[in-house]
Amino acid sequence: MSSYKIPIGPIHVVLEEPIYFQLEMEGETVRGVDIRSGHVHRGIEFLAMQKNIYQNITLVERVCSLCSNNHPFTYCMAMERIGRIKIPERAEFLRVIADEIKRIASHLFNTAILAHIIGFDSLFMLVMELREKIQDVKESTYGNRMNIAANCIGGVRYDISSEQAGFILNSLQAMKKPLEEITKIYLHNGSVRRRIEGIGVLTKDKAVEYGVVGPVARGSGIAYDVRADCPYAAYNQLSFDVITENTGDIKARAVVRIREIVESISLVEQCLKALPEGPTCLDYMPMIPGGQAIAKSEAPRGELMYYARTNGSDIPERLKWRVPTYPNWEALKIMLAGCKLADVPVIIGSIDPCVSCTER
Amino acid sequence: MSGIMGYFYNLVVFPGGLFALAVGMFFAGIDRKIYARMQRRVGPPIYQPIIDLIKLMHKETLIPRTSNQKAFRLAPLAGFAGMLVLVTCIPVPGVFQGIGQLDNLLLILYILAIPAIALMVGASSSGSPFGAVGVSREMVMTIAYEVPLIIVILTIGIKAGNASGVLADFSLKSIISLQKETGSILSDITMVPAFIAFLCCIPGTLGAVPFDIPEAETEIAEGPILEYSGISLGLFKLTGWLKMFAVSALATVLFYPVPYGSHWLLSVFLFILKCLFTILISVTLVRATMARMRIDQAYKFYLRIPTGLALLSLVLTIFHVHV
Amino acid sequence: MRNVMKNIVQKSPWIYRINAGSCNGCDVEMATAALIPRYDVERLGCKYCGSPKHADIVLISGPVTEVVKDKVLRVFNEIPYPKVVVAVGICPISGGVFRDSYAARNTLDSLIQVDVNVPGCPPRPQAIIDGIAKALEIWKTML
Amino acid sequence: MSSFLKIILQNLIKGPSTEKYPFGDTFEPAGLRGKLRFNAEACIACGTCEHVCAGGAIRITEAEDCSGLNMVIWHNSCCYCGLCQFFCPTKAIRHTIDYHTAHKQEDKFNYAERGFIKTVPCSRCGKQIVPAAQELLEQAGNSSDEIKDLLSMCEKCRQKETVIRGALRNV
Amino acid sequence: MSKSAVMKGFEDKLLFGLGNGYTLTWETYADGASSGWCKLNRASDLVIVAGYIAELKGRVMAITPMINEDKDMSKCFEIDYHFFFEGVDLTVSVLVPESKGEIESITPILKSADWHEREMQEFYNVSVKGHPNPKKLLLDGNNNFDENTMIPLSEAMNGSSSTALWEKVLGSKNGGRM
Repeated sequence: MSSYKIPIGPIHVVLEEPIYFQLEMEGETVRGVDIRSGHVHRGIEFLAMQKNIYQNITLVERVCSLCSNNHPFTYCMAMERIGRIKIPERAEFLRVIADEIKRIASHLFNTAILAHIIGFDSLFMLVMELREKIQDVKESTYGNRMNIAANCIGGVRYDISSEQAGFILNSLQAMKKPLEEITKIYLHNGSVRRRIEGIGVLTKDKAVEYGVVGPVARGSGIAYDVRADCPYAAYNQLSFDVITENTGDIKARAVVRIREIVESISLVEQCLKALPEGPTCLDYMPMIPGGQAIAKSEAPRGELMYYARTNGSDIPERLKWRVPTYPNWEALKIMLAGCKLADVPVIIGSIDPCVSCTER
Repeated sequence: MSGIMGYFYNLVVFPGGLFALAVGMFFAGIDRKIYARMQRRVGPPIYQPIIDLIKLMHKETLIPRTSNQKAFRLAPLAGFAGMLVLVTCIPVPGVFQGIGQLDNLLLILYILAIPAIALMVGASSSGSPFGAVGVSREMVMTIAYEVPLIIVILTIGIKAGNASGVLADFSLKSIISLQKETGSILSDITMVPAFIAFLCCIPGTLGAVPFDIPEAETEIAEGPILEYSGISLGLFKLTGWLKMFAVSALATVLFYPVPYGSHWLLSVFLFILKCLFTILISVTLVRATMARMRIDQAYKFYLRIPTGLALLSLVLTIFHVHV
Repeated sequence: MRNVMKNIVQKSPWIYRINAGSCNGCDVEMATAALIPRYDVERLGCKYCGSPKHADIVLISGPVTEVVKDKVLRVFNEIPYPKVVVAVGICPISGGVFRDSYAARNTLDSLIQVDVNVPGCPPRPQAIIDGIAKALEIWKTML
Repeated sequence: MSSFLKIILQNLIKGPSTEKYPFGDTFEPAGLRGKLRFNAEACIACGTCEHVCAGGAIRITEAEDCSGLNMVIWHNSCCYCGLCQFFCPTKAIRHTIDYHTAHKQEDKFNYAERGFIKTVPCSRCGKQIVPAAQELLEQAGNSSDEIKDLLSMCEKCRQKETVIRGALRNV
Repeated sequence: MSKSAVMKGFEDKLLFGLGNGYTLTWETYADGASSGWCKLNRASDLVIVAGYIAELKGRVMAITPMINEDKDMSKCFEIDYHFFFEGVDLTVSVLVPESKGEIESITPILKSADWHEREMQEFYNVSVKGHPNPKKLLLDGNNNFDENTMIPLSEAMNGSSSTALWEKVLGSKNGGRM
């Protein structure tokens, strides 16, 4: 059979975002992959050096709207480290709540998209309907469905009243049963399993070699989670499990995500229970002295790292971040090798790629 | 009515042409509506296919520069014409007998392949790489579902032949008249596997999930019909709706043509009802509960389960008839 | 008769979305608005289509980055007339937070004719539905 | 397939969960960050909002006749992040829950919130100054006449006056 | 192994390998995280440090290039390598004179540096010697960009587009729509 080339993208229905793959095909089998990116390169790193530290809170939130909370969160953490600012304890908990709610939404979205890619629209809609619950929580607590704008340097910008806490708890409670149902479907439904089991395997060795992070790493049996390994905010006061699976295939990654949603729900519940009284942020506009710092957090897609350097003015000298998809991307080549054309979108979807994060 | 005028009437008004189109669109509308309801959506109105069609007629038709223009333009027409002939061949029990020798099952099976071939011709002339993948997939799919389909038809032919004293009788007329005497074929337990096999083939022929692999939206962006727009796309849609009617009508005629009403109107009503039932269980329900298969999986599936079931029926029938 | 036709036709807008370098926010919201049961634009006759050649209404999000610009234009030119363009989110409209970047030097309306703007970051699905409704009004006049 | 049949059946029985919108009501939480509203009365023209706005959606410019300041918030560049509202000392700028932002292209550049911050002459030297808003005084928790008096002056006159008052008190 | 032991062990290694060719400070934050800041006097020593990181099964988290000035106030690239091993962050910074604009690749030692080095090469025009796959990463095959994006444009930026748009907004008072 002669080989031929198939372009996927850059503007393609299956890809949420523009990215260009050139697949070298032999029949239905993929023989080679050429990834060309840069379509979402918006020069944000450059912009961050033009805008002041307050504007950057908003700017970095727009790096990617799916993990949008983690960017300002980590950025603020880096700035606070430079300024040696201790944020109020209530704010630490509120940050965790915002982060976990975002994580739930992001994981649900990826779970849904996986169903969409394998052509199971009813399941897609089932999961997306569930996601609407958490979207409503976001919208009523933070005011926006995607960019929740929870963080500021020195604390958080929102507060949770007891009614709101009740609403959040009720919504989360209502999610638990459907979530169980969905877990069962991904684990046992034959028609889903046929498309996700044993495909796109990334072994543990390869995962270590490529330095993958997040659910991709955890799906390959690496128990690395920034929240547990280098706790930040209020995570050291909360208890949760680091979910791992050992098979390293699409299913493993999907199951890791779904199980993490359950953990996240429990984290939010713990936070709301333990939420201390007090202010939510500093009562002045903080100035940041010159210095440099690194901050890390666990975004829905894995470890997110920020490096900031300031010079005492309110425009940062350098701001650099490394998003979780960045190391995961290269590992795609291992997963895609020798798979079928129909598996390509599923495998790409399974690493939960965030092109806009990667290309900035 | 008889002669040329009669044929013309059959082709354009009933049971082909307008009637088939109306019923096909109605089925498509119902299918979309029920599908939506299964997902807790309101869904489009039932008459949505008609609106879509009218809209497509108003749209500009773009023809890709790299395409083989003639083949690209003619392919949808050829598919539509083939389908039109096909629906004319299928009798409506109690109302329409079918035209002469044209009600032969084997002939129908041949014509059924025309839209698929037209689609392949159109897609491969479009010059798009997705089209090319779509074509190869469509080919595999056609081969896959034809196997059990042929066995099912053979089984029914043998059964009908037994009644009229020949080895196999593929005339739909005799199949209907057989069932009129002995009751629906489905009431014979040995034919249930064949029926299930036939139901499995329906989504394959119609290109519905889980067998919409040649047009997989999320993989190859609607593949073969990717480059079509405007009225050409409309023709493909029309062909699809006619096919929907034809396949379900075929299932009805083969497996449960009886009972039909005493009045022709009642007969038509019952007929449509049975067809609708076929579509609902074989297309709507299946596509709401399953994920798309991969082409190799679909191929294996067809060569295992429906073929196996059909063979089972065939063996049982031969055993029943000759031993 | 023509008016009747127009009224009929406007009930079948097929939607195609182009991501011109968006941060996912608007994109996800467009997908949400178009596909999920809660908003279900299919009840308005809308359908998401996979090929630009089938589209009537184009939703474009993202700040039209330099790399994606030519590709967006190419896909856009493949959409048959009549077509209506809806710019979703502030990025295609004014550049938004990315306005001064070297990688996003154009607003969408400097490249193609835009008909409806739906600012927001991202706009709610309801707002996107509003935008589609506005686009339909314009589409009707084009028929 | 079989496990999903149950869900499908449940869905059929429960009926559609689609909202009526755009023909009816929809979920509109109170905390929604919609279009910005500007209250010129409360504004003290400190410029913080303009400074923190990442989208560059806020411009405060001097009016041509020098009678005040023009405040323009362009919705088409606003990223609805809420930083201006968060940092505004008098809450003169705030989000409404109005999210109906769709508009036609003709209105693109008109689609803005405008306000006019009137300046008043300094009670001493007559230089145009932005008067202190009531909200600011309330926040400071002090609205004695003495302070109010000071607020009607420009920066320089205020300094002078304070020095004089201090001197008087010492006497 | 405890964090402090890891830090100590690494310091010993550095001292042994580089002698006095480096400075290293550790910083610990309120939440227990610790970062190391290391400056190398010679850019060529970086490969040695990368080797140590590889021995510790660490990885490259990011590489931050930036424009800076060296001791003689001449323009140079400061390249910060952010490593992560055994729960410790370490930033190793080297200076590369702008005139030279070249650095040894560490991708053969640490695979996770691959994309970062390519990106640096693309945006800052620092050529990476010995990179196994030195293709452009983000702006490949696109002629809307110049050779080295970050530098010339950051100097040439004047925000012209925003001014043009704003003139229209400010000019359209007649609409009266709020």
